[in-house]
Amino acid sequence: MLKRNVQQRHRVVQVITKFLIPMILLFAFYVQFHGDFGAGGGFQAGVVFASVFILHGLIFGEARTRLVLTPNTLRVLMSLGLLLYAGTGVVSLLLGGNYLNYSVLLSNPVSGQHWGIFVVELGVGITVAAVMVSLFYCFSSKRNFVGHISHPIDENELNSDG
Amino acid sequence: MNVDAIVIENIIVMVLLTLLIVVAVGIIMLNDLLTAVILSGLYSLLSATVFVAMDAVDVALTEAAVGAGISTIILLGTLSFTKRIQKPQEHNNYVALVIVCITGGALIYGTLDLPSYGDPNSPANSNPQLAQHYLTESKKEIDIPNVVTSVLASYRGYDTLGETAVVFTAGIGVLSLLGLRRRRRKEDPLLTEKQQRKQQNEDN
Amino acid sequence: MFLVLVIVIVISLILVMVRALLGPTLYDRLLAVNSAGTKVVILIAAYGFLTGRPDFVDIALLYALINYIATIAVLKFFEYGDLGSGGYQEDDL
Amino acid sequence: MLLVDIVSGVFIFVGCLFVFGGAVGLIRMPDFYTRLHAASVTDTGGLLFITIGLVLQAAFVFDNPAAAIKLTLTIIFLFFTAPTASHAVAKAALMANITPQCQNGKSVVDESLNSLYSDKGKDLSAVLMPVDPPEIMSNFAESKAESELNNKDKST
Repeated sequence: MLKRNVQQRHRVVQVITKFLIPMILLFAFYVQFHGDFGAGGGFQAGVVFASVFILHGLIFGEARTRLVLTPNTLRVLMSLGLLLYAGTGVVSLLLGGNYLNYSVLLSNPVSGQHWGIFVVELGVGITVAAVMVSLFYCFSSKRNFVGHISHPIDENELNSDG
Repeated sequence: MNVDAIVIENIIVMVLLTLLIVVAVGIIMLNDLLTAVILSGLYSLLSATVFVAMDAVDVALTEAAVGAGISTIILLGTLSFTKRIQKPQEHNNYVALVIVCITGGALIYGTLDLPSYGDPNSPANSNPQLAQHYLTESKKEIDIPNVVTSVLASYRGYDTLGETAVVFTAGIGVLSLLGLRRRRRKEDPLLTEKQQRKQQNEDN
Repeated sequence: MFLVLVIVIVISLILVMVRALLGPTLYDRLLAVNSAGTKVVILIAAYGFLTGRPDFVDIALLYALINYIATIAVLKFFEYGDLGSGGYQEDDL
Repeated sequence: MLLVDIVSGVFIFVGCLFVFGGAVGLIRMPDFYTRLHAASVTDTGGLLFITIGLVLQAAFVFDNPAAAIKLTLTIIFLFFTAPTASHAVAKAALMANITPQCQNGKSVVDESLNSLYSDKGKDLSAVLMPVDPPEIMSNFAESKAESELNNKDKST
């Protein structure tokens, strides 16, 4: 392995990433809220939203991402999304309909369906995003006490493979 | 759309599917796991293109986001727990090869009974109670242009609730195995004292 | 016109894939996959025009953004052996 | 309408040339850096021309301004991400001591520096390896020896 030296600086990547992060966030919101009209929905939006934080963690270090989105927040969000989904069903039960029947949410059944789908997709998005980011937190910090230290990567070993 | 265009689209889909098989064989043949991860990214790129060609846009969007982005990153995270080069094979598994070939052949034989792609006479499409109801009444009942969303979130709300619970459970499972607590790293010198204290509080 | 475009891109995709499977170093493979990502973006965009419904350019737009993340992740893993280290942060900002 | 078809057709044709040339270059070029050069042609030139052609078609033939705007955004994003990714790959390859080669197998850097500095008596290694040349070289040699050992292990 080479010693880390002056060349090991990634200013170009950092600057471009700073520009890209808000764009990808905006696109995630577009996928989330435009899913009724085009391709997309909660699951895809959650994944894109999570990939923003993963990109930040890759470029600026995972420790800094943990300051933005703390693990405790993730635990809360993960459950909150599922509760939002299930709670919509409970609300529709209380209003006199079947479980997850959004038509009773508002006086007009069609707009009740609109709002029901909106809330449900939001719940899916929140859960998926929180789970994905916490998966990244888990996998990005390798544990040395698992049994072996991850060996340094050797390029010549790579060149010799078949 | 005339017949020629349909034939050409079929040819393009066939070529893309062939490329998928070639990439899959390549992933099996290489013994460098990092290369396998990179090639699996290529695999999901191609399969998303196949989904677009077959008009399954929502699936293609999912494949683009999950297959190319997240799953590559999680596979890399898994690689950081293990070694990068596959263990050399010491014995030949011809029996396993024969069994796998027989199973694959049986599966392919089973697919011959399925209705062909886009067949209007298949049971799912010709059943007037369900599929036609979704397609025709969705406009009146839910009034959302994307029928996929209305089926997923409203008509089949229980299924999606179950899927969300599965994602949640998977997250909980990984958290209980690996934990969210931060590995002790060299402290980041650029953070302020307050931030460092916050991190240490989280660790404890 | 769109048909020629799609066919040319599919042929280039095959060529790039050969490089990704043969590539002597990991960087060649990574470069080939990155280039294949760009071609897939164009292919998805062009396919909508071929079928006469250019409504699904969203996927192409998403690919343009996601492909970058995957490349950066592989490079970071390859250089540091760890996805979460603050190695890229050695530089003062 | 005909004019738009002709203009966008020309754009798409030029873009196809770029894409195909880049793909052939990726196969035919001898070493990594030249392949990088070929791939960048696809990422910038081919993408730009093809997408401009598609934008013209979307805006004027298909009457779909939303698709035209999204395609324009695709151009902008890919013009930021693709060269950055190429830059990162090239930098990582340089860090991994992959030196540019020319066709007779010698390093291009060696040859050009030889022709520049051989008569002036400057120290070649200092120019080639700005930081700690002996250390880097020894590390490289060590890793090479290790890999040879590994190969022997594999073969036996």
